[in-house]
Amino acid sequence: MAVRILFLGPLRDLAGKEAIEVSAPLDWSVLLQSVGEELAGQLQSDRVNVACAGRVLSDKTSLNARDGDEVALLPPVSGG
Amino acid sequence: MAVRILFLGPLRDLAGKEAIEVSAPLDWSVLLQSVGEELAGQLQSDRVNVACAGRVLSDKTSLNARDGDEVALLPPVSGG
Amino acid sequence: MRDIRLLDQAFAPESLTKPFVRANPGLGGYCTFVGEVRSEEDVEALELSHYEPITLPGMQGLADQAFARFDLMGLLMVHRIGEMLPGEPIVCVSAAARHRRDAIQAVDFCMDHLKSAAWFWKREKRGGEWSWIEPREADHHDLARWRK
Amino acid sequence: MRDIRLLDQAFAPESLTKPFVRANPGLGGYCTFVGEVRSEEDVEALELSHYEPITLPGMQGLADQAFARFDLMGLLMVHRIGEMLPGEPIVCVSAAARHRRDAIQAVDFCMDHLKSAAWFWKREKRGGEWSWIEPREADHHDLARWRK
Repeated sequence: MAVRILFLGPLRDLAGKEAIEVSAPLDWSVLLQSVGEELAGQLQSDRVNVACAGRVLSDKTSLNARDGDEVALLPPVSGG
Repeated sequence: MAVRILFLGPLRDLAGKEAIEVSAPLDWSVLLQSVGEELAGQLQSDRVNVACAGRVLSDKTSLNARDGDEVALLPPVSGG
Repeated sequence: MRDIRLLDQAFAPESLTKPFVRANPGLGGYCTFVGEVRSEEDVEALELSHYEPITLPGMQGLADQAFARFDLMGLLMVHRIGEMLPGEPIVCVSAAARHRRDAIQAVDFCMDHLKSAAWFWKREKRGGEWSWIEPREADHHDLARWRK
Repeated sequence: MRDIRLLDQAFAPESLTKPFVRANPGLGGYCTFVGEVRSEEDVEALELSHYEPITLPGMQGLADQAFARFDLMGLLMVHRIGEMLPGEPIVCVSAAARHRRDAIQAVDFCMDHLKSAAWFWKREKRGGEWSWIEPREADHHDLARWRK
Protein backbone atom coordinates (compact mmCIF):
# COMPACT_ATOMS: atom_id res chain seq x y z
CA MET A 1 0.00 0.00 0.00
CA ALA A 2 1.00 3.58 -0.50
CA VAL A 3 -0.49 7.07 -0.39
CA ARG A 4 -2.58 8.22 -3.32
CA ILE A 5 -2.38 11.93 -4.18
CA LEU A 6 -5.50 13.01 -6.01
CA PHE A 7 -5.74 16.18 -8.11
CA LEU A 8 -9.11 17.90 -8.32
CA GLY A 9 -10.63 20.48 -10.65
CA PRO A 10 -8.12 22.72 -12.43
CA LEU A 11 -5.22 21.13 -10.52
CA ARG A 12 -5.88 17.94 -12.47
CA ASP A 13 -5.22 19.79 -15.73
CA LEU A 14 -2.05 21.22 -14.24
CA ALA A 15 -0.88 17.79 -13.07
CA GLY A 16 -1.78 16.22 -16.40
CA LYS A 17 -3.11 13.22 -14.52
CA GLU A 18 -5.79 12.27 -12.03
CA ALA A 19 -3.57 10.92 -9.29
CA ILE A 20 -0.11 9.70 -8.36
CA GLU A 21 0.96 7.13 -5.83
CA VAL A 22 3.80 7.75 -3.46
CA SER A 23 5.15 5.71 -0.60
CA ALA A 24 3.94 6.31 2.94
CA PRO A 25 4.33 8.21 5.22
CA LEU A 26 3.68 11.51 3.46
CA ASP A 27 4.15 14.84 5.20
CA TRP A 28 3.86 18.40 3.87
CA SER A 29 7.44 18.74 2.64
CA VAL A 30 7.40 15.36 0.90
CA LEU A 31 4.05 16.31 -0.67
CA LEU A 32 5.57 19.50 -2.09
CA GLN A 33 8.48 17.52 -3.52
CA SER A 34 6.21 14.84 -4.98
CA VAL A 35 3.91 17.04 -7.07
CA GLY A 36 6.37 19.07 -9.14
CA GLU A 37 7.29 22.71 -8.96
CA GLU A 38 4.18 24.26 -10.46
CA LEU A 39 1.72 22.36 -8.28
CA ALA A 40 3.91 22.94 -5.22
CA GLY A 41 3.58 26.66 -5.90
CA GLN A 42 -0.21 26.37 -6.10
CA LEU A 43 -0.30 24.27 -2.95
CA GLN A 44 1.37 27.02 -0.98
CA SER A 45 -1.49 29.39 -1.77
CA ASP A 46 -4.06 29.88 0.99
CA ARG A 47 -6.77 29.20 -1.57
CA VAL A 48 -5.75 25.57 -2.07
CA ASN A 49 -6.86 23.09 0.58
CA VAL A 50 -5.70 19.58 1.35
CA ALA A 51 -7.87 16.71 2.48
CA CYS A 52 -6.44 13.57 4.00
CA ALA A 53 -8.50 10.41 4.47
CA GLY A 54 -11.74 12.28 3.76
CA ARG A 55 -11.12 15.28 6.04
CA VAL A 56 -10.10 18.76 5.01
CA LEU A 57 -7.07 19.77 7.07
CA SER A 58 -7.37 23.03 8.98
CA ASP A 59 -3.57 23.26 8.82
CA LYS A 60 -2.38 21.53 5.68
CA THR A 61 1.28 21.77 6.73
CA SER A 62 0.46 19.31 9.52
CA LEU A 63 -0.26 16.63 6.90
CA ASN A 64 0.72 13.15 8.01
CA ALA A 65 -0.68 10.58 5.59
CA ARG A 66 -0.23 6.88 6.24
CA ASP A 67 -0.36 3.75 4.17
CA GLY A 68 -3.66 3.57 2.31
CA ASP A 69 -4.66 7.20 2.85
CA GLU A 70 -5.89 9.32 0.00
CA VAL A 71 -4.58 12.88 -0.05
CA ALA A 72 -6.71 15.22 -2.17
CA LEU A 73 -5.54 18.61 -3.42
CA LEU A 74 -8.55 20.93 -3.47
CA PRO A 75 -8.37 24.09 -5.57
CA PRO A 76 -10.72 27.03 -4.84
CA VAL A 77 -14.34 26.10 -5.49
CA SER A 78 -16.12 27.83 -8.37
CA GLY A 79 -18.70 30.47 -7.60
CA GLY A 80 -20.33 30.10 -10.99
CA MET B 1 -77.36 58.93 -7.01
CA ALA B 2 -75.62 59.23 -3.66
CA VAL B 3 -72.39 58.25 -1.92
CA ARG B 4 -72.00 54.69 -0.72
CA ILE B 5 -69.98 54.20 2.46
CA LEU B 6 -68.52 50.69 2.56
CA PHE B 7 -67.26 49.03 5.75
CA LEU B 8 -64.42 46.53 5.41
CA GLY B 9 -63.01 43.78 7.61
CA PRO B 10 -63.64 44.24 11.33
CA LEU B 11 -65.30 47.63 10.73
CA ARG B 12 -68.14 45.78 9.03
CA ASP B 13 -68.84 43.87 12.25
CA LEU B 14 -68.74 47.15 14.15
CA ALA B 15 -71.14 48.81 11.71
CA GLY B 16 -73.43 45.79 11.73
CA LYS B 17 -73.91 46.24 7.99
CA GLU B 18 -71.93 46.17 4.79
CA ALA B 19 -72.63 49.70 3.60
CA ILE B 20 -74.79 52.75 4.01
CA GLU B 21 -75.86 55.34 1.47
CA VAL B 22 -75.70 59.04 2.21
CA SER B 23 -76.35 62.04 0.04
CA ALA B 24 -73.53 63.76 -1.84
CA PRO B 25 -71.30 65.62 -1.38
CA LEU B 26 -69.54 63.90 1.53
CA ASP B 27 -66.60 65.49 3.31
CA TRP B 28 -64.66 64.33 6.37
CA SER B 29 -66.90 65.93 9.00
CA VAL B 30 -70.08 64.65 7.38
CA LEU B 31 -68.50 61.19 7.15
CA LEU B 32 -67.77 61.22 10.91
CA GLN B 33 -71.39 62.23 11.62
CA SER B 34 -72.77 59.60 9.24
CA VAL B 35 -71.15 56.51 10.69
CA GLY B 36 -72.04 56.72 14.37
CA GLU B 37 -69.91 57.46 17.37
CA GLU B 38 -67.98 54.20 17.66
CA LEU B 39 -66.93 54.09 14.01
CA ALA B 40 -66.13 57.80 14.06
CA GLY B 41 -63.70 57.06 16.90
CA GLN B 42 -62.06 54.29 14.88
CA LEU B 43 -61.88 56.51 11.81
CA GLN B 44 -59.84 59.07 13.70
CA SER B 45 -57.11 56.50 14.35
CA ASP B 46 -54.06 56.70 12.07
CA ARG B 47 -54.40 52.99 11.44
CA VAL B 48 -57.71 53.33 9.59
CA ASN B 49 -57.53 54.47 5.97
CA VAL B 50 -60.19 55.84 3.66
CA ALA B 51 -60.47 55.14 -0.05
CA CYS B 52 -62.63 57.23 -2.31
CA ALA B 53 -63.50 56.16 -5.86
CA GLY B 54 -60.90 53.38 -5.79
CA ARG B 55 -58.01 55.46 -4.41
CA VAL B 56 -56.63 55.40 -0.89
CA LEU B 57 -56.46 58.99 0.36
CA SER B 58 -53.08 60.15 1.65
CA ASP B 59 -54.97 62.69 3.79
CA LYS B 60 -58.37 61.27 4.67
CA THR B 61 -59.57 64.58 6.15
CA SER B 62 -59.45 66.00 2.62
CA LEU B 63 -62.26 63.63 1.60
CA ASN B 64 -64.59 65.11 -0.96
CA ALA B 65 -66.88 62.42 -2.35
CA ARG B 66 -69.33 63.20 -5.11
CA ASP B 67 -72.47 61.63 -6.42
CA GLY B 68 -71.82 57.98 -7.32
CA ASP B 69 -68.52 57.67 -5.47
CA GLU B 70 -67.86 54.76 -3.18
CA VAL B 71 -66.09 55.63 0.07
CA ALA B 72 -64.44 52.61 1.70
CA LEU B 73 -63.31 52.52 5.32
CA LEU B 74 -60.18 50.38 5.51
CA PRO B 75 -59.11 49.00 8.89
CA PRO B 76 -55.51 47.88 9.49
CA VAL B 77 -54.59 44.90 7.31
CA SER B 78 -53.90 41.59 9.07
CA GLY B 79 -50.37 40.36 9.32
CA GLY B 80 -51.43 36.77 10.03
CA MET C 1 -43.37 37.89 -17.70
CA ARG C 2 -45.75 39.11 -15.05
CA ASP C 3 -48.70 37.18 -13.63
CA ILE C 4 -50.58 38.85 -10.76
CA ARG C 5 -53.88 37.32 -9.63
CA LEU C 6 -56.47 36.99 -6.92
CA LEU C 7 -58.04 33.53 -6.78
CA ASP C 8 -61.28 32.69 -5.01
CA GLN C 9 -60.82 28.93 -5.30
CA ALA C 10 -58.21 26.48 -3.98
CA PHE C 11 -55.19 26.16 -6.27
CA ALA C 12 -52.16 23.91 -6.77
CA PRO C 13 -49.04 26.13 -6.78
CA GLU C 14 -47.22 23.90 -9.32
CA SER C 15 -50.01 24.44 -11.82
CA LEU C 16 -49.04 28.14 -11.80
CA THR C 17 -45.28 27.97 -11.29
CA LYS C 18 -44.53 25.41 -14.01
CA PRO C 19 -45.94 27.52 -16.87
CA PHE C 20 -44.43 30.63 -15.25
CA VAL C 21 -40.93 29.15 -15.29
CA ARG C 22 -41.32 27.96 -18.87
CA ALA C 23 -42.38 31.50 -19.85
CA ASN C 24 -38.98 32.87 -18.75
CA PRO C 25 -36.43 31.06 -20.94
CA GLY C 26 -32.78 31.86 -20.29
CA LEU C 27 -33.25 32.44 -16.56
CA GLY C 28 -30.44 31.66 -14.12
CA GLY C 29 -32.76 30.66 -11.31
CA TYR C 30 -36.16 31.02 -9.77
CA CYS C 31 -37.36 31.26 -6.23
CA THR C 32 -40.86 30.38 -5.10
CA PHE C 33 -42.56 30.85 -1.77
CA VAL C 34 -45.86 29.19 -0.94
CA GLY C 35 -47.71 30.07 2.25
CA GLU C 36 -50.37 27.71 3.56
CA VAL C 37 -53.06 27.95 6.19
CA ARG C 38 -51.27 26.51 9.19
CA SER C 39 -52.98 23.61 10.88
CA GLU C 40 -53.25 24.80 14.44
CA GLU C 41 -55.34 23.18 17.09
CA ASP C 42 -58.95 24.18 16.74
CA VAL C 43 -58.56 26.48 13.72
CA GLU C 44 -61.34 25.33 11.41
CA ALA C 45 -61.07 27.87 8.62
CA LEU C 46 -59.48 31.13 7.55
CA GLU C 47 -61.23 33.83 5.55
CA LEU C 48 -59.51 36.55 3.59
CA SER C 49 -61.50 39.54 2.47
CA HIS C 50 -60.29 42.23 0.12
CA TYR C 51 -61.58 45.37 -1.58
CA GLU C 52 -61.71 44.85 -5.30
CA PRO C 53 -60.89 48.44 -6.43
CA ILE C 54 -57.60 48.61 -4.52
CA THR C 55 -56.37 45.11 -3.67
CA LEU C 56 -55.32 43.92 -7.13
CA PRO C 57 -54.03 47.36 -8.23
CA GLY C 58 -52.03 47.39 -4.98
CA MET C 59 -50.45 44.04 -5.91
CA GLN C 60 -49.63 45.39 -9.38
CA GLY C 61 -47.98 48.40 -7.73
CA LEU C 62 -45.98 46.04 -5.51
CA ALA C 63 -44.86 44.13 -8.61
CA ASP C 64 -43.75 47.45 -10.18
CA GLN C 65 -41.65 48.16 -7.09
CA ALA C 66 -40.10 44.67 -7.21
CA PHE C 67 -39.19 45.07 -10.90
CA ALA C 68 -37.69 48.51 -10.17
CA ARG C 69 -35.66 47.23 -7.24
CA PHE C 70 -34.39 43.85 -8.46
CA ASP C 71 -33.10 42.57 -11.79
CA LEU C 72 -36.04 40.29 -12.58
CA MET C 73 -37.13 38.44 -15.68
CA GLY C 74 -40.53 37.47 -14.35
CA LEU C 75 -42.76 37.69 -11.31
CA LEU C 76 -45.76 35.58 -10.35
CA MET C 77 -47.87 36.76 -7.42
CA VAL C 78 -51.05 34.90 -6.60
CA HIS C 79 -53.17 35.44 -3.51
CA ARG C 80 -56.24 33.58 -2.35
CA ILE C 81 -59.35 35.34 -1.16
CA GLY C 82 -62.44 33.81 0.44
CA GLU C 83 -62.66 30.92 2.87
CA MET C 84 -59.83 28.43 3.15
CA LEU C 85 -59.16 25.26 5.09
CA PRO C 86 -55.98 24.38 7.01
CA GLY C 87 -53.32 23.08 4.60
CA GLU C 88 -54.59 25.07 1.63
CA PRO C 89 -52.22 27.51 -0.09
CA ILE C 90 -52.94 31.20 0.66
CA VAL C 91 -50.19 32.82 -1.37
CA CYS C 92 -47.64 31.90 -4.01
CA VAL C 93 -44.89 34.26 -5.15
CA SER C 94 -42.30 33.19 -7.70
CA ALA C 95 -39.50 35.30 -9.17
CA ALA C 96 -37.30 34.39 -12.12
CA ALA C 97 -33.98 36.17 -12.60
CA ARG C 98 -30.56 35.87 -14.15
CA HIS C 99 -28.94 35.80 -10.70
CA ARG C 100 -30.11 33.95 -7.65
CA ARG C 101 -30.11 36.79 -5.12
CA ASP C 102 -32.45 38.95 -7.20
CA ALA C 103 -34.93 36.07 -7.32
CA ILE C 104 -34.66 35.27 -3.60
CA GLN C 105 -34.78 38.90 -2.47
CA ALA C 106 -37.73 39.74 -4.71
CA VAL C 107 -39.72 36.93 -3.09
CA ASP C 108 -38.72 38.11 0.39
CA PHE C 109 -39.67 41.70 -0.51
CA CYS C 110 -43.06 40.79 -2.02
CA MET C 111 -43.96 38.50 0.88
CA ASP C 112 -43.15 41.15 3.50
CA HIS C 113 -45.35 43.62 1.66
CA LEU C 114 -48.18 41.17 1.04
CA LYS C 115 -48.20 40.38 4.76
CA SER C 116 -48.23 43.94 6.08
CA ALA C 117 -49.04 46.37 3.33
CA ALA C 118 -51.52 44.64 1.04
CA TRP C 119 -55.25 45.19 1.36
CA PHE C 120 -56.38 41.93 2.89
CA TRP C 121 -58.28 41.33 6.09
CA LYS C 122 -58.10 37.96 7.75
CA ARG C 123 -60.30 36.23 10.23
CA GLU C 124 -60.21 32.73 11.56
CA LYS C 125 -62.83 30.35 12.83
CA ARG C 126 -62.24 28.48 16.07
CA GLY C 127 -64.97 26.52 17.78
CA GLY C 128 -67.49 27.83 15.29
CA GLU C 129 -66.67 31.49 16.10
CA TRP C 130 -65.01 33.90 13.68
CA SER C 131 -62.47 36.40 14.97
CA TRP C 132 -60.35 38.99 13.15
CA ILE C 133 -56.60 38.63 13.09
CA GLU C 134 -54.64 41.64 14.25
CA PRO C 135 -51.42 42.76 12.56
CA ARG C 136 -48.31 41.13 14.02
CA GLU C 137 -45.44 43.28 15.28
CA ALA C 138 -42.90 40.96 13.62
CA ASP C 139 -44.49 41.60 10.23
CA HIS C 140 -44.11 45.36 10.59
CA HIS C 141 -40.51 44.86 11.59
CA ASP C 142 -39.91 42.69 8.50
CA LEU C 143 -41.47 45.35 6.29
CA ALA C 144 -39.37 48.14 7.79
CA ARG C 145 -36.19 46.41 6.60
CA TRP C 146 -36.93 47.51 3.03
CA ARG C 147 -37.18 51.21 3.90
CA LYS C 148 -33.52 51.52 4.89
CA MET D 1 -37.50 15.90 7.14
CA ARG D 2 -34.08 16.16 5.56
CA ASP D 3 -33.21 15.12 2.03
CA ILE D 4 -29.65 15.89 0.89
CA ARG D 5 -28.45 14.42 -2.40
CA LEU D 6 -25.98 14.56 -5.25
CA LEU D 7 -27.49 13.56 -8.58
CA ASP D 8 -25.52 12.59 -11.66
CA GLN D 9 -28.52 12.71 -14.01
CA ALA D 10 -30.89 15.47 -15.08
CA PHE D 11 -33.82 15.93 -12.70
CA ALA D 12 -37.19 17.67 -12.56
CA PRO D 13 -37.29 19.83 -9.40
CA GLU D 14 -41.04 19.26 -8.87
CA SER D 15 -40.46 15.52 -8.67
CA LEU D 16 -38.39 16.21 -5.54
CA THR D 17 -40.20 19.19 -4.03
CA LYS D 18 -43.71 17.74 -4.18
CA PRO D 19 -42.95 14.72 -2.00
CA PHE D 20 -40.77 16.93 0.22
CA VAL D 21 -43.62 19.34 0.93
CA ARG D 22 -46.03 16.47 1.59
CA ALA D 23 -43.51 15.06 4.08
CA ASN D 24 -43.79 18.20 6.25
CA PRO D 25 -47.44 18.39 7.28
CA GLY D 26 -48.44 21.41 9.36
CA LEU D 27 -45.94 23.77 7.74
CA GLY D 28 -46.73 27.47 7.42
CA GLY D 29 -44.83 27.89 4.19
CA TYR D 30 -42.03 26.63 2.00
CA CYS D 31 -39.48 28.36 -0.14
CA THR D 32 -37.73 26.72 -3.07
CA PHE D 33 -34.85 27.94 -5.18
CA VAL D 34 -33.88 26.24 -8.43
CA GLY D 35 -30.71 27.25 -10.26
CA GLU D 36 -30.34 26.34 -13.92
CA VAL D 37 -27.46 26.35 -16.37
CA ARG D 38 -27.86 29.78 -17.96
CA SER D 39 -28.14 29.80 -21.72
CA GLU D 40 -25.40 32.20 -22.70
CA GLU D 41 -24.13 32.66 -26.19
CA ASP D 42 -21.75 29.87 -27.12
CA VAL D 43 -21.90 27.97 -23.81
CA GLU D 44 -22.40 24.38 -24.91
CA ALA D 45 -22.16 22.56 -21.60
CA LEU D 46 -21.27 22.88 -17.94
CA GLU D 47 -19.48 20.23 -15.91
CA LEU D 48 -19.45 20.00 -12.16
CA SER D 49 -16.91 17.81 -10.47
CA HIS D 50 -16.84 16.96 -6.79
CA TYR D 51 -14.86 14.84 -4.36
CA GLU D 52 -17.01 12.07 -3.00
CA PRO D 53 -15.51 11.82 0.52
CA ILE D 54 -16.12 15.48 1.39
CA THR D 55 -18.76 16.96 -0.93
CA LEU D 56 -21.86 15.20 0.40
CA PRO D 57 -20.69 15.29 4.06
CA GLY D 58 -20.07 19.02 3.51
CA MET D 59 -23.67 19.46 2.36
CA GLN D 60 -24.89 17.54 5.40
CA GLY D 61 -22.84 19.86 7.59
CA LEU D 62 -24.40 22.85 5.84
CA ALA D 63 -27.86 21.41 6.52
CA ASP D 64 -26.91 21.04 10.21
CA GLN D 65 -25.97 24.73 10.29
CA ALA D 66 -29.25 25.72 8.62
CA PHE D 67 -31.28 23.69 11.14
CA ALA D 68 -29.32 25.26 13.99
CA ARG D 69 -29.78 28.78 12.69
CA PHE D 70 -33.40 28.78 11.48
CA ASP D 71 -36.61 27.29 12.81
CA LEU D 72 -37.07 24.68 10.08
CA MET D 73 -39.35 21.70 9.70
CA GLY D 74 -37.60 20.30 6.66
CA LEU D 75 -34.77 20.92 4.24
CA LEU D 76 -34.20 19.53 0.76
CA MET D 77 -30.82 20.17 -0.87
CA VAL D 78 -30.07 18.56 -4.20
CA HIS D 79 -27.04 19.31 -6.34
CA ARG D 80 -26.17 18.00 -9.78
CA ILE D 81 -22.75 16.70 -10.64
CA GLY D 82 -21.41 15.71 -14.06
CA GLU D 83 -22.08 17.29 -17.42
CA MET D 84 -25.15 19.48 -17.94
CA LEU D 85 -26.73 21.33 -20.82
CA PRO D 86 -28.04 24.92 -20.79
CA GLY D 87 -31.50 25.04 -19.22
CA GLU D 88 -30.94 22.01 -16.99
CA PRO D 89 -31.33 22.42 -13.22
CA ILE D 90 -28.04 22.46 -11.29
CA VAL D 91 -29.33 22.92 -7.79
CA CYS D 92 -32.61 22.79 -5.88
CA VAL D 93 -32.97 23.88 -2.27
CA SER D 94 -36.32 23.85 -0.51
CA ALA D 95 -37.03 24.74 3.10
CA ALA D 96 -40.28 24.15 4.98
CA ALA D 97 -40.99 26.12 8.15
CA ARG D 98 -43.74 27.35 10.40
CA HIS D 99 -42.91 30.97 9.50
CA ARG D 100 -42.05 32.38 6.11
CA ARG D 101 -38.85 34.19 6.93
CA ASP D 102 -37.18 31.06 8.32
CA ALA D 103 -37.94 29.25 5.07
CA ILE D 104 -36.78 32.11 2.83
CA GLN D 105 -33.64 32.84 4.83
CA ALA D 106 -32.64 29.18 5.05
CA VAL D 107 -32.76 28.95 1.24
CA ASP D 108 -30.71 32.15 0.91
CA PHE D 109 -28.18 30.83 3.46
CA CYS D 110 -27.82 27.41 1.83
CA MET D 111 -27.49 28.86 -1.67
CA ASP D 112 -24.76 31.31 -0.62
CA HIS D 113 -22.83 28.46 0.96
CA LEU D 114 -23.37 26.04 -1.93
CA LYS D 115 -22.06 28.71 -4.29
CA SER D 116 -18.90 29.63 -2.39
CA ALA D 117 -18.16 27.11 0.27
CA ALA D 118 -19.24 23.72 -1.10
CA TRP D 119 -16.77 21.35 -2.73
CA PHE D 120 -17.67 21.67 -6.37
CA TRP D 121 -15.52 22.64 -9.30
CA LYS D 122 -17.14 23.98 -12.44
CA ARG D 123 -15.96 24.22 -15.97
CA GLU D 124 -17.77 25.25 -19.09
CA LYS D 125 -17.43 24.35 -22.73
CA ARG D 126 -17.41 27.09 -25.33
CA GLY D 127 -16.50 26.45 -28.94
CA GLY D 128 -15.53 22.90 -28.06
CA GLU D 129 -13.03 24.04 -25.40
CA TRP D 130 -13.40 23.46 -21.66
CA SER D 131 -12.34 26.14 -19.23
CA TRP D 132 -12.53 26.31 -15.44
CA ILE D 133 -14.77 28.88 -13.78
CA GLU D 134 -13.10 31.06 -11.18
CA PRO D 135 -14.84 32.07 -7.96
CA ARG D 136 -16.83 35.32 -8.27
CA GLU D 137 -16.21 38.20 -5.90
CA ALA D 138 -19.96 38.76 -5.50
CA ASP D 139 -20.38 35.21 -4.21
CA HIS D 140 -17.77 35.74 -1.49
CA HIS D 141 -19.48 38.95 -0.53
CA ASP D 142 -22.85 37.13 -0.30
CA LEU D 143 -21.31 34.47 1.90
CA ALA D 144 -19.69 36.99 4.23
CA ARG D 145 -23.14 38.37 5.17
CA TRP D 146 -23.77 35.29 7.32
CA ARG D 147 -20.63 35.73 9.40
CA LYS D 148 -21.82 38.96 11.01
